[in-house]
Amino acid sequence: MIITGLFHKMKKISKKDELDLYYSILRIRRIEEKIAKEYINWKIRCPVHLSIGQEAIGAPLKKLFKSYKDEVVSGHRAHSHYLGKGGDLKKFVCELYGKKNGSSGGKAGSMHLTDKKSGFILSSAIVGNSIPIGVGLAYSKRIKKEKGIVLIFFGDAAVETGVFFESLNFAILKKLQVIFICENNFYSVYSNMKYRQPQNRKISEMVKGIGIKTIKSNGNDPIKVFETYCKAKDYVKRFKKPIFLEFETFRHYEHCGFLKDDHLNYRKKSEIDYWLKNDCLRKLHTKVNKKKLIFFEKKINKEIETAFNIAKKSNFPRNSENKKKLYA
Amino acid sequence: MIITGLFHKMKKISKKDELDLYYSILRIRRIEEKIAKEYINWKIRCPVHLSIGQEAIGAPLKKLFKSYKDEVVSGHRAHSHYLGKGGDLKKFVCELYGKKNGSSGGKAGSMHLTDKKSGFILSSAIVGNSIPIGVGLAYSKRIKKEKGIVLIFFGDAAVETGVFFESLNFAILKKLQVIFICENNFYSVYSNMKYRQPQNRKISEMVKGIGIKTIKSNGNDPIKVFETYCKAKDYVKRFKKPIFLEFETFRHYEHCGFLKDDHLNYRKKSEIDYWLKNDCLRKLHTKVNKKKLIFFEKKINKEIETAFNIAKKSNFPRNSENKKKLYA
Amino acid sequence: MPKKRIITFAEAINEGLRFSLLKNKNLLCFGLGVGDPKEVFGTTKNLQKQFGNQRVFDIPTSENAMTGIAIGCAINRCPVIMTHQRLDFSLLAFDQIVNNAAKIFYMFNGQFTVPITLRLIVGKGWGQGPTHAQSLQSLFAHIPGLKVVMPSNPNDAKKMLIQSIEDPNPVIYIEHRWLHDQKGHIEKSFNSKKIGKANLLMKGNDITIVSNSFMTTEALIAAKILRSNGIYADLIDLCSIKPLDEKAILKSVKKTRRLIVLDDGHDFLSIASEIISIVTIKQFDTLKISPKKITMPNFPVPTGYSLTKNFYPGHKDVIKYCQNIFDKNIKYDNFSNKNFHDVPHIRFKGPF
Amino acid sequence: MPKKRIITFAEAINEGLRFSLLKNKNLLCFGLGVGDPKEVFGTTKNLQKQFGNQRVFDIPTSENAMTGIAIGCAINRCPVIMTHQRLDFSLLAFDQIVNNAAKIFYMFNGQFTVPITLRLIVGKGWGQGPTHAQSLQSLFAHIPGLKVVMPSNPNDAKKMLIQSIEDPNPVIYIEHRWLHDQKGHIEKSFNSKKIGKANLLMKGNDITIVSNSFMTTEALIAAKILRSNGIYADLIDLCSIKPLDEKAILKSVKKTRRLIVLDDGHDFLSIASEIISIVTIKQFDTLKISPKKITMPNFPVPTGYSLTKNFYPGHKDVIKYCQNIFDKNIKYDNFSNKNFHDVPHIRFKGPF
Ligand SMILES: Cc1ncc(C[n+]2csc(CCOP(=O)(O)OP(=O)(O)O)c2C)c(N)n1
Ligand SMILES: Cc1ncc(C[n+]2csc(CCOP(=O)(O)OP(=O)(O)O)c2C)c(N)n1
Ligand SMILES: [Mg+2]
Ligand SMILES: [Mg+2]
Repeated sequence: MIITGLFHKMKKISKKDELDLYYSILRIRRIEEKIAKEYINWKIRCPVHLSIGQEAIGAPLKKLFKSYKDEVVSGHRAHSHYLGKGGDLKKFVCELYGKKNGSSGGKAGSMHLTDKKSGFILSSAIVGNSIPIGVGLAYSKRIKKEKGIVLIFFGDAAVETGVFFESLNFAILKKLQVIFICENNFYSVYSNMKYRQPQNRKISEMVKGIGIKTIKSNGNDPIKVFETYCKAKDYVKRFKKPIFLEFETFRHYEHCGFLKDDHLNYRKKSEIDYWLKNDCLRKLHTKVNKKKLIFFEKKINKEIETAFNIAKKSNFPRNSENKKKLYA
Repeated sequence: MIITGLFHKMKKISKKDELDLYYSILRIRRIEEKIAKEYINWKIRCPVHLSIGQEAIGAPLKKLFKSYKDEVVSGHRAHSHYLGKGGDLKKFVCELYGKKNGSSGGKAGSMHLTDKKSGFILSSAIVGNSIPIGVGLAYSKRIKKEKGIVLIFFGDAAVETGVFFESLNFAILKKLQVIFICENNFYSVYSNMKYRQPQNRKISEMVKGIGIKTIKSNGNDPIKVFETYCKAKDYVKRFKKPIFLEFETFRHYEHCGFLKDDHLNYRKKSEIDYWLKNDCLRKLHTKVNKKKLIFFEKKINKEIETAFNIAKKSNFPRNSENKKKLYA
Repeated sequence: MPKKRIITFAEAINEGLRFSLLKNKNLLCFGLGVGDPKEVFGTTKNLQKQFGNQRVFDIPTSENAMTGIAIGCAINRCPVIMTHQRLDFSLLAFDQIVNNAAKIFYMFNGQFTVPITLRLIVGKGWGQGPTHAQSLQSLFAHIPGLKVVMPSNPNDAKKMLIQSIEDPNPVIYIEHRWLHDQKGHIEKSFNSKKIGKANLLMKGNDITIVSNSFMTTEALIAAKILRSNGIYADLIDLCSIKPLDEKAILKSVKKTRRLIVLDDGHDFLSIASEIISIVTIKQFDTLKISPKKITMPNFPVPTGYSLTKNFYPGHKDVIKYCQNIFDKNIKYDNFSNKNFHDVPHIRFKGPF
Repeated sequence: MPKKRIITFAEAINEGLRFSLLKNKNLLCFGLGVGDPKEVFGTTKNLQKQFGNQRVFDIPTSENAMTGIAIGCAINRCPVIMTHQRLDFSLLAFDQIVNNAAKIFYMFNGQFTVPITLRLIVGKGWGQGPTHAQSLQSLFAHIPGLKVVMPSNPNDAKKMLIQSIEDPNPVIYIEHRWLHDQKGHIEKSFNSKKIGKANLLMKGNDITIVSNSFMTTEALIAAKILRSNGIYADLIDLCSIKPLDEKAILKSVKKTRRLIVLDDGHDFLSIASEIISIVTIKQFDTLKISPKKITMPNFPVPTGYSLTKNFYPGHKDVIKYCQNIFDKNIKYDNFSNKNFHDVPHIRFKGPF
């Protein structure tokens, strides 16, 4: 971690919180796996960017940023942020299936999620383009004297977009209460960072130079992620300034879709092995006892089955809906 | 200066070079003043962004980057770069007057200059948008194994544009032979940096964090500017990498136009006084003896009068030219 | 009761902004120059002073992000009015405008509204040249989810600005630099009708003239000349080009059976083309002769003085066409511009 | 002599790229995915291997700068072919495309040429949704200085790609994702004519059908159905929409006196509108009945399966119109799509 000493003494994470955290990670994992499993039936007819491997970053959101006034925006790989923030599972699955009761009535799909009630505001399919929206949300909160922090999620490729820098500049200039979160999984589709960013680029250090506090952390270590968020939240509230977090992590599945694609050899075997060995769920068995785990799995399974069953059974929106709600 | 030791020992600037340098600065100053003086006749009917106060930065270009293979691109305030690089004066003045024998036959005006023969490739009226063009020129040089360095000029506001970061990222990634030059005059139109960029922003330090060597220098000290370019050129050629220069400087006239605008009080009196006292021509009398100076002024005056007379007498392009050369 | 006031177009915008900022405490107003000494040609005069620099402020040269930030504010019910001193700069924000602003309401099935108004100022003359004088309304009007308005006089400028700001959808408010100094009567109060109704400025049975923004100035000159020559035109000022008041156009053409459309966008895919295609498709039989477009050439706007001469279309083109179709010699000498062609009036000086 | 070969549209693009990269040692080819394992749906297959990663390479997600970089290369005589896997991403580069690429040749009075080709891939189906399925050819075609081509078959794809690359002007090369797998004959060699000529794909005296890109697939189906029902159409495949082959259209309409235009751009300000206005203005008298547009609705493309059903226009709309105007019952059951409506063929699977 780059910064120390700046923060209040943190309490150690409680046992209860730790269990909840693992529950949340496991839940997202199982939901994503279910999507992957169902995809082959070709009923989920929209692109999906699964979060498998990166769940630890989305998982603690609901616990730490409970209020719907703490708002989240994200990009194409948003499932874990949506679910972690407490976004409605049924609406989510229905949306993937293009059903009437999906979060946007089937109009938006996996790449454009929303659940305002939970504080998950929106995600976007264009790399980088929800970043300024998050900054705007934070600015509007100041104007309206609303409580809450805005969390903006994006990948390592978004750091190459001009709009990222422009947005960051404004957030720092206006001292907005924003947590920028870069999920650095080192790849943009099949392209390693070295083809896209200067040699030896350390994203968090580069960003620090722009004039914002940064913390880099292991995005696959649930406890570290949790603590990093705690520090970030504390920092933003105390100093009334934005902060930037970089979480290093790894995606298990293909960039877009429901399969693994390691046979394409765009990632080294040693790299894959390293990250799989450091999967965020690797300590699950030591942290959660067997009985509890069985209980978790059951509970999660039931929730998932219910949601998918509803989604499958739900009606499609009439196709005349496609010409409705263009203007307010 | 941020970097030292990285460069070859520099020879001190020779007396001859110093004289040439002052000549070049004085020449640009007088040309700009002439434009200001003539503008009131309302015959120069296009926006002009005068370089008065900032000439030291454009002045040494021809001496140090003599070859037309050393290429320059710039922005809206490009007169000093164009003239300093050796851009044709007559064509320039004719272009301001919208005449047929202007550098672009009157189609482009002050904001879009070009003189390929001198290596001044082009300037653009949209803040930031010639930066990637310069980077592209450098990339094409690599492909064609052409000699030369590309110099990209822009102001402190361009540092707020996304395209600046995107371009910088690519230039660093591909190790292109580019000198990025930020003329920091602290203002974008009437807006001080503090309204646009984070408090205490040091542009060169921020840029350094992105992964490029930077040098910050006094843009009003002709010798320092000269030496900085020498170092930069040496660095780029030796390490085959881009470099970033920040020159602090000050504009004397209004942002766009031919008048002074200090009555508008957007700049502090102390600030103005400081910079005027540190004008790049302040040492002119100590560096150039009286006789020489009179000779300089005469020579420059003659050149200017000739150019303006030609421009005034030259024909306008036929207005049917406006529908020519849309496609090659 | 005070009489109708006469103010300039720029003052009308200023009044519209002040009115809206007073009315909605969450409304924001930002853009390059908004708080500077020139205050966007006077249109944002004293607003920062009155409403503070949290609501009215100058921005970094970051058109794309600032548009996204406006959208972020807007979906949280802080409407935004953002200014570009030249329309040309808005091209940097096309991703935000097209992929976000225009689509968020539809895409999320009505869960967010995006009340932003983008003021785009169209430059003309005094060497504005290829990148400072574009009139690209067609680009915006093609995009579902955007509204596009183009007022032609002070009263409409104020009324439509207020309407745009109060509209829950993203509105592109295109304002022509040459209108800023034009003076006109202004109503005392506005019943803030919805965007989308055209104004019938003159009435006649002989021909329908459709126009917008600064072209309406030209159309008015033309229509008056025509009238003094015994040719009576319906002059429809569109006000809004998206939504388009098709009804008003169709109704008029049904009556006059002749149609001219003026638009200062490039000819190919201009609003004029669209209107002509609409009329042709919807009521082919009402047209007596082939309709006419008067538009900008399919060329960038050159910079030089001589080159801009006869480059812009105007009232003369209307007259010429009418001369032809009515087979009549029309006198119009006294209306032609005796000053420099590259300024709106004699007091106008460069450089901007 | 080998017979005419049959290859896919994607393979044709790959051949065109390879041919061009071989011919001009300074030609560059870059874009997201260009060098990755999927190689832009196979269109850049093996190019990086063959030509090295200095000439063929993947880029950072910096669409705006990379377009400017392409322009910088191009003005120094390194032509560039840049790819966007979705047209939608090119909106980020609108400043560079409109303010630089389109204007540099004109603005600097012919001193620089800008030989860049932007390949924009239009998505459709499988939930591509509002931001991954836009067909915005109108935006580009409105801009003077750009050329815009939209091939409809493998042979044209290859020929026009080579033409585009060799053209000294910026060319927007729009390629429809659903054409990638279509197969077709391919000529052995091309006399590289200039961009701008339309193809007359079928001949007939009854009606003129104009279309482009994937809509030509639909138009062909329709024209064949019509023929089997005794209605004979001239089918004009535009190939290039800017410049537009007005002559071919006007000539055909003179003969058939009826006109349908297909375009998958949003209806308002579509290419179809422009063509109809051109025909109306230039030869009003040749039209027997009001012409017809078949275009995308003025709505974003929704994501969900049911919502895209009947959203896209197609051959049925042509038939319906003809049924009406020729007052004839037309059978076309066997041509309708029995598979899922959101994929081009049964082997096509998501997610991209
Ligand atoms: C502006 C833009 N360019 C390209 C794409 C295509 N695209 C979709 S996801 C993606 C990779 C993004 O990588 P990263 O930000 O690292 O996120 P990750 O997929 O690794 O989670 C790209 C290039 C896009 N959606 N938007
Ligand atoms: C994209 C864009 N936005 C706004 C403008 C209007 N504009 C012209 S010059 C300028 C200020 C630029 O300031 P800086 O880069 O510091 O250069 P300086 O004028 O100080 O030399 C602005 C905002 C523009 N030309 N382009
Ligand atoms: Mg990534
Ligand atoms: Mg400045």
